[in-house]
Amino acid sequence: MVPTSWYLALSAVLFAIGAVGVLVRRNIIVVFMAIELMLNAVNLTFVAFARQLGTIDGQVIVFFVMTVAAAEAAVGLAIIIAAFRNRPTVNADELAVLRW
Amino acid sequence: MTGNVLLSLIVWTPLVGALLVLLVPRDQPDGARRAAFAFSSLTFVLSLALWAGFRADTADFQWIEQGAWVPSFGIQYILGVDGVSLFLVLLTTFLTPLVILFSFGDITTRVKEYFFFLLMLETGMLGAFLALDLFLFYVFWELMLIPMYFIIGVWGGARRIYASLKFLIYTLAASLLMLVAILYLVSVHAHGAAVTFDVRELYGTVLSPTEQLWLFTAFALAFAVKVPMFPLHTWLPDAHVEAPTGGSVILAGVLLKMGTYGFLRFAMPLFPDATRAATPLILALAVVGILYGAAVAMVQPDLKKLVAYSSVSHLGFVMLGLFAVNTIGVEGAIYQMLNHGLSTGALFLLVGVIYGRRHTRAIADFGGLWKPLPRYAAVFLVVMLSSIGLPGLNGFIGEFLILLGSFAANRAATVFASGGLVLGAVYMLWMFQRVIFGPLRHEENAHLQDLTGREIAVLAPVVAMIVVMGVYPRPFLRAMEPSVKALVARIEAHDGPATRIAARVNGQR
Amino acid sequence: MHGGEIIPTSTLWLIPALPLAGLLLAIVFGDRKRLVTIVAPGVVGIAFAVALASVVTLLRAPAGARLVDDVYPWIVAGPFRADVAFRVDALAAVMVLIVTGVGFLIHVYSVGYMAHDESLPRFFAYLNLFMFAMLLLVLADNLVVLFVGWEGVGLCSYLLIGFWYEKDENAAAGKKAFVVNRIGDLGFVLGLLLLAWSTAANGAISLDVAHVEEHVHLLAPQTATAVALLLLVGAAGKSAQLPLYVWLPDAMAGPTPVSALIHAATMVTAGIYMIARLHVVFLASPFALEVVAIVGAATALFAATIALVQTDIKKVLAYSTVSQLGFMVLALGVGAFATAIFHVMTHAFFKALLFLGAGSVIHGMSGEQDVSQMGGLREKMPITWWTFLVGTLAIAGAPGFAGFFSKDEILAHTWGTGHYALWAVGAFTAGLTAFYMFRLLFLTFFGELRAAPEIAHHVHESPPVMTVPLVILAALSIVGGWVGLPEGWLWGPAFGRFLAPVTGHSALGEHGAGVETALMLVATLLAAGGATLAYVFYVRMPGLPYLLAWRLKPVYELLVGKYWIDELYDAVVVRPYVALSNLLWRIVDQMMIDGAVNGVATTVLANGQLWRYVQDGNVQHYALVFLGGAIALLSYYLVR
Amino acid sequence: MGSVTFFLLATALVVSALTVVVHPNPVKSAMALVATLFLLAVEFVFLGAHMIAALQVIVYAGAIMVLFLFVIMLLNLSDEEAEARRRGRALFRIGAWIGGGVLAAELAALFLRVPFPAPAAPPAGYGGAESVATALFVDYALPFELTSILLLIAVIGTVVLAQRRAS
Repeated sequence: MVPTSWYLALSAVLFAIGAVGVLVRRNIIVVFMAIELMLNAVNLTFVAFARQLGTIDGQVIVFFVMTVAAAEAAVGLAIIIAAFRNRPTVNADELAVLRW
Repeated sequence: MTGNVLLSLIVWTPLVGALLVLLVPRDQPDGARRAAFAFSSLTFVLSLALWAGFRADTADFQWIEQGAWVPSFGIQYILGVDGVSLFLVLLTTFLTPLVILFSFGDITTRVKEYFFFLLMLETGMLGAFLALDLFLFYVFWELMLIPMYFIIGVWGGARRIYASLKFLIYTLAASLLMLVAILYLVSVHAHGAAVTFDVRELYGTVLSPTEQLWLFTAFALAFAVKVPMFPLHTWLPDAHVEAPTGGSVILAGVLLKMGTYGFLRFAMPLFPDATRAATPLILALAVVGILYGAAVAMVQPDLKKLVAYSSVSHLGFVMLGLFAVNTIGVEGAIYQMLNHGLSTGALFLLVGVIYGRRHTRAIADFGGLWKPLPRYAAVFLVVMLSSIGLPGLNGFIGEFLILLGSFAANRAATVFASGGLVLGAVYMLWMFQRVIFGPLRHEENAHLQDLTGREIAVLAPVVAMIVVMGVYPRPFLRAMEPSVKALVARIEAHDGPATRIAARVNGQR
Repeated sequence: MHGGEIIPTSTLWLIPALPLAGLLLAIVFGDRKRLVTIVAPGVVGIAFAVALASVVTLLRAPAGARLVDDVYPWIVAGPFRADVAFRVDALAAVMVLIVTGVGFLIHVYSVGYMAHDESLPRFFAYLNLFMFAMLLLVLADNLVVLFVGWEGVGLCSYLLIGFWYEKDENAAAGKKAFVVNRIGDLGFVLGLLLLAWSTAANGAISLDVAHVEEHVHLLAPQTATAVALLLLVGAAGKSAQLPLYVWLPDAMAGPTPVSALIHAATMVTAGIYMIARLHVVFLASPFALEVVAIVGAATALFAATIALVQTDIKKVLAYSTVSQLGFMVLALGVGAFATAIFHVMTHAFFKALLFLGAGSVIHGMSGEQDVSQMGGLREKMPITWWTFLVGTLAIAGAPGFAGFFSKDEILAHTWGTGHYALWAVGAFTAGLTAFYMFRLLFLTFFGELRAAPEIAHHVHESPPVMTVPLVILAALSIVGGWVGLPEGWLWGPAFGRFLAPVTGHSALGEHGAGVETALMLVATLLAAGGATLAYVFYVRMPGLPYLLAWRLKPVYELLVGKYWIDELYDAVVVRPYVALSNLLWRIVDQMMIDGAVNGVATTVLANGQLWRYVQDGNVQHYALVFLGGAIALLSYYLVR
Repeated sequence: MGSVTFFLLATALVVSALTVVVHPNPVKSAMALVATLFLLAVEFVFLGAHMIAALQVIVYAGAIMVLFLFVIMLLNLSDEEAEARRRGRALFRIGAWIGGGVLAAELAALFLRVPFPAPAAPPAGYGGAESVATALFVDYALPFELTSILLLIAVIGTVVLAQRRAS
């Protein structure tokens, strides 16, 4: 039996990889995918903890996270499309209109 | 304890009105105007009921409403009125409808937003006067800032952005210190007891002298900016000059009283030892403010600036009376707060009248207005005389009691302060001479319209109160006396000057 | 002195209330001139009648009694209490009769004098307001109420001096009067404060006249001196004494009836009345009394010298008023309080007469006030001439006339209390008074008319509504002094006996009647000398004054320039104050305080500009910072 | 599951995740993400979360990733990283990678420090459709309903954002 902490460590690594992706990639769609990766890393901890505690609650939370991820993906991609219409780029640097 | 809701009605009616005003369609500004006037008038009627039911024979808070608000932090919703706050509430509810009525013709852009902010401001002011929970007080205190910021910043004059920011930051910065002090005070009080922000219980907090001094300083800074005391006053002239007439009236009439009220209700009774320690400094600043304000007012070329600096001078008198810490001085100070609200409010209205006609506030642009505007001149005369404390009008009662009270506490300060009586007459009369007397210097002024019916409707109640309060101050003084005595007793130590004087007065000689 | 029977009454409030009602009617019916000209004098007449009735009641009561009307509690705060209460005792009785009586005559006169002025209703409104304030002042049973009247008359003076507001000088003169009065009032208020706290007793602080009189013994000697000197400052402001007299000559900018009523007969005597009312305080401080006497004598002499060379008919009378007020203050200073009030009364008669006569002259001369443009009006204005002559004789102290007895009494008391130097000053001033008054009389009514033909053509006697008051006042200027004859003459000093319960008997010393007669003779001779000199100068040898002025040029210019006191005040007080104010505003307020405030703002802003580079809008950069924060937090948990 | 299986799976997961992050071509990145999600589903199965594993494959790998691919195709994006790389972000990239490494190390260290006891054997039917459904529709009924609102808002938002404005 693999100890729960190993799963957690694995999720930590995946999470960090996702974070690095958010940081270094300029293609905003890839950034989104990195975010999905981070979400999934967290899901792994939930499921691992649920197993550790022998309860089902952690898995339910994963369900909710998936819902949120789906909604986020839909809205986020819609935003990308809308932005792309105005400025044909998905480069995060060039979409920096939020600065003052 | 919570059998009545009158105070809540008074506090929240304007806010309900504010929200309803927002619902009025944009193309019907008259509807917004009428709704705002109706709600503020309703508030005034309610506050009259409060006065009618007020018992003048007790120092306790009355009409108390108490309920939990944020129980986990001991924050409660406590409203209550005593002889100190009663008349300030009445002043607020009295002035607001008049300001709204005056603004009927004054404000033509974004009408409903203006009245929304004005009514919201009224709720904030009333709440601050009535709150007995320090946290609730702080919430209302900050709530007043926002509408005033917008009133100056949106409907103001050319430099309105500078003025409104200056106003906001000056007051906000100082009041944040007060928030910290409140939290500290509550945490000290909570040692070994339940956490509470109820000021009636906090009055009994035992603090070391050093703690008192720090906390008093924090409170005093917040209030001193509002008063405003020299040298924290420079936001006032800018704010007044840029604010629309209604904003100036409320600012001078009520908001400045927040500072002096805060001293009397919170800073002084919460930290009596520190109050006594700081008295010489405060008295000195008050006296400087009186003379300085009067001197600087004299050389102002702008009418509104002149009135603004005169406020610095007048509020100096109020501080003088408060820190006399005896019944006479404090009653005089409260009375003077009301007087200043009426007379300076009226002065701003009068400046607003000619500004509306000529779109200038420069004294040099007027002169000889008596001929085209006899009624205006007559009202101006009465208001000006009230402002310089002519006996028979309201201003005298306040100034006399303040001087009488402070004479016992600090003779030197009183003697210097009384110089303000002369200097006050100098700048007011000189201004009056240049604006109202003399030949008509500018052709444009020859055909100005005299006061309209609506303007008379606004000014007449103020002038009437100016006379009534000068001739028959008894109802006012009687109602505030027990509360003032209680507060003074709280501030005053057993060996303090007021007690010494009382002993001498009651003495056997 | 205090004590005595108190007769409660409830009619005294009517006396000030009547003019107040007149004021309200004048405001309401401002557009109906005729009604106003009936109502305004009418209410004052009724007030006179009510006052007379009250005085009759008082006379019937035993000596020392007083009528008291406690109307309502006014200011009650803590231990302090001041009621709106009125009293009529002997002192107030005299004053209230003077005020309402002379006031009524002047109201009637004004109906004629102001007939052609479009602002007549406003004039009568002010005049009624003045009567209200003045009556409040003299009837007050409480010093705070007295102060209401005190400032109220100052206000009316301000308004009436600036009545013709369209001229800048008038408005400025009004303001000057108010401000200088305020300086005096400041002293008065401080005096009252000190008095209030020093006489506090039995848990009560009160400024009731009776309370003060009862507890005046609580005053320590230095305190009494301080109170008395502060009150003297107040009196000096209101009664135009050195160094606060400067407003009164300027006050002549107002309509002439105003000069007669306010700046001669009534308001300016308020300071005298106040000192008399509070004489117990002054008696507690011999030093203060001495100061009072010196101020009075100095003012009398000082103003008389200026009056010698003035050419404006009203300015001469104004300086003469200042001088006469100095006499009254001198009387107060030597403790002859009743005598001072006696002179207040006679002065009210003859000075009102002189001013109204001057007004009649000005009216006839189409507004001309310069005596160098007048002359020879004897024939054209006979009633004015005769009455003016009576007034001049009265003020100069011609035997038998009103001024003779009162001035004589003052000088006698001055001598009698051992103030020989002050007596000399007073007697010399009496001579000067005769000189300048006769100079005025001769220049106005003798010789040839020097005015331009178109004015000369219009010169006419005034209508009866103006001349009747002149005649009545002339009669009073003759007989008014007979109530206070020297000791041993017929009924003797009846006036002093009447006032004695209030003001006390002033000691005339042990010189006896012989000395008084001798003093009287000296003063009369001096006055006669002055009059004769004036006759020589201005009728017999009209070139002589010019020669003298040329010979004594510096002295002459000093006098014409009124000792340059106004200029001195301007240079020492007014200008530095304005400059200081500007300095405070521009340097302290705008540069220092606002500079500091804006400096803080600028610092914050610069700081923000710096941090702005961090805030570059690149979300990934923010995210890296975020990551750094997360790492730091985790490190904390790891290390802990 | 033995340690060997775990490490093999873990290695595959890390490699595929790294591919998502570093591959310059977005389509390839997306495919790598699909692989990652599948591998995670396998982990879920090992952890007894059968239902969630199924959902992972259907919803994530099936629906969401298709959406991603669809958008990539729609916008016709090609490899543009090379161009971007030229603009001196090297320092930033190094920082980000170091930061990510430190974060992973710290988190892993924290987790590995905790001595979890061996979990008890799960009850029968643990992680099956029935147990998840019971939890979801009984204990978490209200949050579940709230998610529907969330999704509704997302749908509306998407429609509003993506529609072509009549200009």
